[in-house]
Amino acid sequence: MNMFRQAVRSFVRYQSTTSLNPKILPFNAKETPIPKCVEAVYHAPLKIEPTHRDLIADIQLRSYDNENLDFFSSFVLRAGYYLGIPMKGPKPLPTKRKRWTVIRAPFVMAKSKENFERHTHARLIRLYDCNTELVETLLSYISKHGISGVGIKCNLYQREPIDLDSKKDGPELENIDISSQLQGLDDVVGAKVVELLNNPEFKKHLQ
Amino acid sequence: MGGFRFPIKTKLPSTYLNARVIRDNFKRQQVADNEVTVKALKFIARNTTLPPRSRMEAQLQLSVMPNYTRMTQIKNRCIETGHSRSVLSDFRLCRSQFRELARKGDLPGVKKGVW
Amino acid sequence: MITGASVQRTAFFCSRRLNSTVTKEVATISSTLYKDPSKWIGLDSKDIITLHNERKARLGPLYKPCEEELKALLPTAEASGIPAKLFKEYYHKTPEEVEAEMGIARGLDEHVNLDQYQFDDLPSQSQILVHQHREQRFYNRLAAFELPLLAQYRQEYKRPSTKTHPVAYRYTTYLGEEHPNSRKVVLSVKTSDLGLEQRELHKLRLLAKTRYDSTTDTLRMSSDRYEEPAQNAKYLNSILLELLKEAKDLKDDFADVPLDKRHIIARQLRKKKRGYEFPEEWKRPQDAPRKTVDLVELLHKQL
Amino acid sequence: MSVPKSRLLKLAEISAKVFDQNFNPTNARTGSKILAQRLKGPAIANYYGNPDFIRFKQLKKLYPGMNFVDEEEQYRLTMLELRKRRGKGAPTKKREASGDGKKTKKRK
Repeated sequence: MNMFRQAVRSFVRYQSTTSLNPKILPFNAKETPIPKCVEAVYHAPLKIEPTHRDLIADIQLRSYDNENLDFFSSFVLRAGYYLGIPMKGPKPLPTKRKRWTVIRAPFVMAKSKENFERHTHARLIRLYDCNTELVETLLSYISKHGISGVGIKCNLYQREPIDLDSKKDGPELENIDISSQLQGLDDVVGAKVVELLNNPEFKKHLQ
Repeated sequence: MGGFRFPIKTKLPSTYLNARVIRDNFKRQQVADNEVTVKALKFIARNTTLPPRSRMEAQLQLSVMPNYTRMTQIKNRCIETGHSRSVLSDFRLCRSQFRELARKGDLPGVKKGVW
Repeated sequence: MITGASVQRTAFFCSRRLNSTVTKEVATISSTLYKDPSKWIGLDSKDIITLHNERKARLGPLYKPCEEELKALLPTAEASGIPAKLFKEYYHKTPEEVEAEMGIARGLDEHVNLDQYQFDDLPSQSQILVHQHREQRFYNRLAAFELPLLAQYRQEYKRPSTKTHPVAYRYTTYLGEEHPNSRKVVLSVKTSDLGLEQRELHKLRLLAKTRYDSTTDTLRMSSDRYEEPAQNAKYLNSILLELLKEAKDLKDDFADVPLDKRHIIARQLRKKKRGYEFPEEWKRPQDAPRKTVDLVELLHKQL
Repeated sequence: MSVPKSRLLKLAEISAKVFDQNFNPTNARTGSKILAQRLKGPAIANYYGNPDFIRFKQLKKLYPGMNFVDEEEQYRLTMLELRKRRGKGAPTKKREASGDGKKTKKRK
């Protein structure tokens, strides 16, 4: 069954890197020339060469199966190309394998067991030399057309001056006060300790 | 339908239900609610810089607390069958349920392990 | 039987569900007439029907069938060819009963025909394949026609100079799911860009301890103490400012204390090493095995 | 060239102050480790998932028109039926076991 799927899949996937083979085209190429962007779909995604090579963001795509993963990472590259973001190709990160071994029988029979495993495939796409708003537009477009079974994580590197408050256009940073009363996640327990110590039973011991 | 079987009324889980699962769920809710007080009391009890009497007081309050607020009372149970032994925490399933669902293909990404 | 059904259907429509557009021309009849049906007797059937509908629409849930209305509506029933007895019967029935009787299940759309599988369609395995194929064609169409439209959002890259924007904050976003790690923000800065002179820099590096990596000359610290990344960023920034203030007052500039590099050595030890070469000085050509038989010569002689 | 310990301690103190950390040169057991631990409460509490997840009864109330089949209930009924066929069903209540036990004894 799997072999059948591979055979069909290879035919179905049009991204051949070789030049466009007229036999594939469903019509006669001479009479009706096809537009460039349509022809580009038949080839591997184009990429822009980064000039300054400052890393702006890196997108990591993870999935349990690499069919959708490869297909979607090439889609991300195409979107980035049209947005004018220089990107470095989908670098395959090491596949993480997780295994579980379980006794087959419901009772006793510990000799016969069964192994299960799950492969997490990962691809890394690096974005260079672009404004962070552009990265956000790319991310919103990708999340709008997300393919099923592929998780996306994006690290965004934002360059700021030494003193954040001096930035004029940072309204949301002003009203975020991080004064001491605002509790961090692990200050919650500290606050409870203070409250307990103020209780009468503890107070009389503390004098 | 009569009072709740435990001192504080809690919502029943939406997964498979039996007496043990309900009890475990009640304890989990109580542990989560009291976690901050337990940690605070433990900090006071363990803090050698505080006067010994207040440390004793904290230790006393800690030991007086009901045992459904203890972290050790919680047991991971299978959400399909409520079975408590050999539960895989990645899937919260016991081994037989895990095997059945894995073979059926209901667990995303889990395949027969062949290497 | 069929005629019976069709008659039922028309009676049903006539008594309960005339389309609401009819109520639009209510202006011609005086507005309060709909309230008491006894006055409707004389009017022609079209007006009676509009009044009937208006009464239903106005009263809504309070609407109750009443005798005078039945008497008024009877002539209209004969006009549209429905026997009076049948009309009376349906007049007193609520729409639900009529529907149940006629087998129209509310909520279940009629056109959903869940009939048997007559082996005239692809099995489910190939349905999945067809679905995947369809999905890929969808993405290919997007790539061919919609992606070029993204070109309008292109922007010129305004490169922030390291003089004015030396500090880099790393934010992580997980598309489509909440993740505890999305709170975390990492601040990294090249200490040489901070605009401090030598003694201050030394003190800063000392204070940073393991947060400073001398091989790449970067100060790196992170925080996920607060709920929102912006809060964490601001917190990190306040720490950085305090660190700079501390480094600037040189009352005690710790010049005698050297930089501690143990954490860098440990990190390098942990790294998996690759690309070993055989050191030159280890080579001992003199011990290399000497050639006893000169094969080429031997072959040459034999040929 | 060794550096006196006091200098290092002074440096550590300033660094702790700057980075908002506890400075504990004598390693006194203050128990601050307990404060630093992350809270596991929420993860423990929703081990069994969201309790307000829709149940079969609510489904029936939401869509009265549709008739739903509750698989678990269906399974339970079929198993009960099978057990009955094999004669393993619930035992029928014996008449004398009920209230008027005394009268039947006298009649014999």
